[in-house]
Amino acid sequence: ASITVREALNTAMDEELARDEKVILMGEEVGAYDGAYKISKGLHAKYGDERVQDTPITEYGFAGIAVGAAFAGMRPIVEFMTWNFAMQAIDHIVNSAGKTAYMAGGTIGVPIVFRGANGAAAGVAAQHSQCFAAWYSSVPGLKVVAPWDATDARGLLKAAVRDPNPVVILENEILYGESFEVDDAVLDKDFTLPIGKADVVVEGSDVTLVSFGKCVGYCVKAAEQLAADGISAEVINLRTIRPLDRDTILESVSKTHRLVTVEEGWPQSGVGSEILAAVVESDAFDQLDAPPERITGVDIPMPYAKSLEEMSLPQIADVVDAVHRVTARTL
Amino acid sequence: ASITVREALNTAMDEELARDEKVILMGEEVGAYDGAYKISKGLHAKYGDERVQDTPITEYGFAGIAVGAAFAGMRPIVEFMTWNFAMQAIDHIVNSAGKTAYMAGGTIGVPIVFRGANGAAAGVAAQHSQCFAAWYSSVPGLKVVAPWDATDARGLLKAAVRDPNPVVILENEILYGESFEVDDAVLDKDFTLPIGKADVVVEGSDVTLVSFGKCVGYCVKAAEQLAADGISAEVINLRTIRPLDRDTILESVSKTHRLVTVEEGWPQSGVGSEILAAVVESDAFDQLDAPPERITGVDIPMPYAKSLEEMSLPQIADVVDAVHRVTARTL
Amino acid sequence: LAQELTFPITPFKCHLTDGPQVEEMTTTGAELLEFFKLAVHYRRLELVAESAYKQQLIRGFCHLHIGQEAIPIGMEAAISKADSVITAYRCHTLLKARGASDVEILAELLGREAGCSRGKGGSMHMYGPEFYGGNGIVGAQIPIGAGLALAHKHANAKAADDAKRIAVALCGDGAVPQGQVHEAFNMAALWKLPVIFCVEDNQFGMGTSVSRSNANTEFYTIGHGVIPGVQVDAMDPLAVKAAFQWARQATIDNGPTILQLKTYRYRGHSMSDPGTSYRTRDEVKEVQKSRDVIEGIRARVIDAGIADAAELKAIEKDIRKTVEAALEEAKASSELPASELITDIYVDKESQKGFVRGVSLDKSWVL
Amino acid sequence: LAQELTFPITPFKCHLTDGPQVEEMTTTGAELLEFFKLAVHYRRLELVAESAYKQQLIRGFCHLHIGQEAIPIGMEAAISKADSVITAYRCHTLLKARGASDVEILAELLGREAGCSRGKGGSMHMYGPEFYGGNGIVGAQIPIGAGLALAHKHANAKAADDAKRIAVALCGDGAVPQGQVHEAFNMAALWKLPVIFCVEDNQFGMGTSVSRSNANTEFYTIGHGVIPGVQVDAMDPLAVKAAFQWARQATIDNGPTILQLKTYRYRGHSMSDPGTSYRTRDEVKEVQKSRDVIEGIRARVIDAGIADAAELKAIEKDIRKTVEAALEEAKASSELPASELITDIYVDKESQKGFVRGVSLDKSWVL
Ligand SMILES: Cc1ncc(C[n+]2csc(CCOP(=O)(O)OP(=O)(O)O)c2C)c(N)n1
Ligand SMILES: Cc1ncc(C[n+]2csc(CCOP(=O)(O)OP(=O)(O)O)c2C)c(N)n1
Ligand SMILES: [Mg+2]
Ligand SMILES: [Mg+2]
Repeated sequence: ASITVREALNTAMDEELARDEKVILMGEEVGAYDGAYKISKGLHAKYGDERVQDTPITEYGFAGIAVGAAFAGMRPIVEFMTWNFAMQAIDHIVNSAGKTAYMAGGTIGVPIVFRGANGAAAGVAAQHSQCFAAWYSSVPGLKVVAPWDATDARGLLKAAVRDPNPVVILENEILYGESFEVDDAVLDKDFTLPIGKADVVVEGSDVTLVSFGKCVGYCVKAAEQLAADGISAEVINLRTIRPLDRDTILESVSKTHRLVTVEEGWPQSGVGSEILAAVVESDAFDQLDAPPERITGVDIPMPYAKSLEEMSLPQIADVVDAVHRVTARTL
Repeated sequence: ASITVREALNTAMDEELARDEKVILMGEEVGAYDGAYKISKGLHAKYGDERVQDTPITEYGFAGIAVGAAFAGMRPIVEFMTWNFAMQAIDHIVNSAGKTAYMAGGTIGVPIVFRGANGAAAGVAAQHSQCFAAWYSSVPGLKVVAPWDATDARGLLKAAVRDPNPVVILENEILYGESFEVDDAVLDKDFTLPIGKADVVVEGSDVTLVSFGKCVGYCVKAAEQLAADGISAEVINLRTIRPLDRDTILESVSKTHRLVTVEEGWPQSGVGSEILAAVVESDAFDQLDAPPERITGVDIPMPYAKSLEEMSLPQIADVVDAVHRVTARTL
Repeated sequence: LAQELTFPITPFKCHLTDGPQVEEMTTTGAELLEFFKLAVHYRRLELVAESAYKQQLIRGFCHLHIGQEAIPIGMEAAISKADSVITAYRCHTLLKARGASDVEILAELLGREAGCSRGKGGSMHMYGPEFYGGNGIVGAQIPIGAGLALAHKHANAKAADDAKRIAVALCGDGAVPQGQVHEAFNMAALWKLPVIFCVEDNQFGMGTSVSRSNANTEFYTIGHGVIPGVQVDAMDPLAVKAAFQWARQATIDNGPTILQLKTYRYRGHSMSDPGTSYRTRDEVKEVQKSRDVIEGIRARVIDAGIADAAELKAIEKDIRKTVEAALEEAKASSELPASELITDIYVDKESQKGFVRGVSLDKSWVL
Repeated sequence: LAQELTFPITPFKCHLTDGPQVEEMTTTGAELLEFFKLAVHYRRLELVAESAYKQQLIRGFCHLHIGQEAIPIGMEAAISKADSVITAYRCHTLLKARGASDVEILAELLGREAGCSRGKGGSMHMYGPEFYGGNGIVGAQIPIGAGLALAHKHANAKAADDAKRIAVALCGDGAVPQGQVHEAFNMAALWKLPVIFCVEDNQFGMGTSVSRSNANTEFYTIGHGVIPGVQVDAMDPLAVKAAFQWARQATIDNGPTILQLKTYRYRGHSMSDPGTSYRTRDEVKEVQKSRDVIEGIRARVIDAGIADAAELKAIEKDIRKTVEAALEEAKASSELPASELITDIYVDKESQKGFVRGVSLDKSWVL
């Protein structure tokens, strides 16, 4: 079957709401309006106010309320219209959700999911285009996932809802409408993906491309183009950014001897920084035949104008070029 | 002369308040109480309510108010009692202060300083012990500095107040009471340090230690111990984390061929990650004779108990051990 | 045109104040005609933006102010150009009212060099004369506005009475519950900041009606029991003017005031929202029929014999031409060159020097 | 002891409610004596913590509740153990009142295994039976408390009347202006959450007196014109009890209520604050002399002939021994082993498997 990421997220929430009455969905416009991006379409009609709760535009407050509900055993899914607005709520995500199990010596669990669109959409300028992957994935106590395709979206969201720990889901607005083929197994109401495991989307031998979310699609396309040039690229879809699947990355790099990371977020201390650092710090350092490269968003606030916006974000050609650079030389 | 970091910060603010009446200081307890950590001691008595403004415990609101005042040409210094509480205000720091010059096509400047204690103090547990260096330094539009000694504290704070852009100053509570020798020039009322330039605190030839804030002191001590073992360590005090002084780091690594970074913050996508990534991506990759290493805080929320807390944070011995590892091997 | 005219205005509701004690407003034919032109112009600007958006000349979010024109008109008739104004993303006509040109606004929407933010900000991030945005984070402009007032308070202390300045900070009904709005209320009250907090109460925040997001919808009473507030019929520019005249002085004398500006949004929240799922088409039509700003002034103008229907039509036609010409001019403005991608990260030349990382190390800049 | 006794209580001030319409409270000798024991115990616990701190057995921040004991006493006399409570960092006696042992609290302060958070949370992060912290971020516990109430509201819908539960969320006077507190007020009111918002109004937030941080210091009126509120003499446990009895029912019936609990902090804000720069020593002494909780009950007990001064002294001595013994027991509790450094990051065993990075890659764990 072929479903959109939107349908994947929608059915995942629908099934989890049906499965466990402790699951509730909260957020701005998630109810009567069916979601700003229609991810929760039909859920309010089906489950009512008690289970699908529209909130005022008060991210800090409702994130805190959701944490409290989770303390008391509910399993809230908090939708942020976009992650940009979650900066208002970041204290609760980090300090109340992420750190409580540890501070309480394990006596309190916080089974909560924070989800919403992350990173750049199109033409929405600087305040609405930030990628928060590196920030949240730096926080111990949180789990952080970033689905790319419909399989990821269903599997990771359902796993997140069932996880007894706080999970941050970084979605991508531009992917919501994109369709992906899915196996029948993916449509099973108990389908989940393991949080913490990366997925090798394309196997290859000459270079390792590591990415998450929308950029995985770029990597897959780049791999196709590179194949035409006789370069075999392995594409790793991280799926989870915390805990990071080091084994899969290190194994791949030990095989391909070359590494390029791809993300839309800012470069400094980004996800790519971590992957490069983790690789060169490990035994894989000796396996590298060329300096690894990061492909990232340009180090600027996002401009509005279309031409500038395009230049601000990595394109498939940037990935291809980087691979050409790292494969050009042999030690 | 010898002065404490507290005195350095205090005199820097005093002089800048005296120099320019557009400079104001705002924050919780900065006025009548002389500052929670007494950094603003005597300033309220000297400059009064209009210039040294106590605020309610509403970080988000007063950060926003300070940004507005900066839009209108004032030069506010915002003291956060600690940076942990600034998570409530992070949206204004990033979205209102950091991005406005760009969004406005350069028509609006935001001459503002956000400062306060960052990272772990002693025995204050998880919510009060987070290092925000990597987060803020990932944001284009901000400048981020982290003073170590009294010279840094005076020079960077005074430079920040005079900078027409938003500057984040990450101080360290444990350093406030520490005394450092300073040159006479440092006490000049117009002494500033250039934002964006790192300082080579110790010259060496066998390994490059890169650090900022309190850990610079550890590196200096480690270098002393290592010297006894015949290892010559170069210690770089970053001083500025954005914009990062790449040249100084890359030059040093090209000379020493070995790299260890040291910070108290969490490892994943930390400042060390960025430095490792920046080095291995560059030509310096070929100069490395051993895998570079990061020394960081342990990847956990900060525990309260003393024994655990100590294990959570890098110690001088960890730096020494890392240097021994990276210098043990020759390619 | 110099003729004096008096109109009754909808009574104000007041909290912790007697408010603007007026039941009618006296105006002149000239002012009324000017209001008509402004209302028509503000609306046309948005209609032109709307159609440019539909032609895909404008991208992303685009929030129109159509229906709410009485607010910039009445406000600007009462405050000084030296006062500072800040609002949310629904900012085009407020900026126009501050004095920006049509071209600056439309070129910004088109992402061109002639734009007020040189194409870098777009619909939500416009700046201009004593106009500080255009802010995309619901509520964030309210403390910033209080901060503008803090700066004015410092200067006012040494200024002559007629040189004193205030700030106006506007937000929507959906922004009122935002915590930082309340934090700003408290500090503004404590410090007696010269700021008018305005709620453009257009009944909805995206798809949520005001009473589903606010336990107390009488926003003029929301100031913590200490800030005086007035509720205003903000479909009538004369009422809005009276309210701001009173509020401006009150805020200079006593610190913050709140104005609840009752208005209505005709269009959807942004261009992707048809605006029909959470209200009926009839509701919109009813407001347009009975309370529309332009029609309200038109009737007054014609009734008073200041101009006739045909003259007003001619004015409308003229304005339409003006704005459409501005769109053409905006279209003719060039796109920013690639080199501009990395300017304005910092505001000064000195800070712009150095390394700026591109999508790869290879594509980075050293300036 | 079974003797019924009636005492006048300070009149409540009420907002949007008639409040607890009582001018006197009837109690028994037994209850009064119990209150005495509790007050003495709560205070002794803090005094022991204070001296342990001075001996450097306790580190970092340590916020004592001395002076404010009537609050946990009166509250627990009125609410159910099934109700949920959350407060800020000034949490020791509130947790004790919920049912934790002295050892659990003192061992936590000492960072030992027997601590309620196993030494990982310390003074500010204590948890226990239906007690959810201990939160170090001023104001953050208020929405969390509303969230506890949201969970209860779901369950209450299907529960018998006497099984309905509520949440109590306490904060200080300094926390009231926090934006998220107001966000929580609004949502709690909109959704009729069964939560009592309590302001422990001890006159200061660190060094700032209540009127320097709050434009409106009548906190019982701060609920946005929609939440009923009552001001309570919170130096009298009987008044506190009456207030919570009323509030508990009101909140089950109608949603949130606010209690302004007028109290006083005897010590500095935390251990490093002498607490004398922003108030006079005389001010503190005056409160201790005229309004002290323990002395107030002592006088009532003696006046009513329930016990004499010597008997009360004996009780105090006993309690002192008990708490000091608890401190010794806490000291005897072991420190957490190094292996515990990386447990509890996640709450389940499965998630605790895998790689945890240490200070270096070398020192990392693979579980
Ligand atoms: C903090 C934050 N949360 C959510 C949004 C998304 N959002 C943009 S506008 C809006 C509705 C605001 O309604 P209102 O304040 O009434 O203003 P109006 O659009 O009616 O002018 C929402 C939810 C945002 N921009 N910022
Ligand atoms: C968000 C935040 N800002 C600042 C602080 C530092 N701080 C801790 S307690 C306190 C004063 C709080 O006073 P109040 O709410 O009256 O409570 P009390 O200490 O009197 O019980 C401050 C400023 C903090 N912990 N959290
Ligand atoms: Mg609205
Ligand atoms: Mg207090």
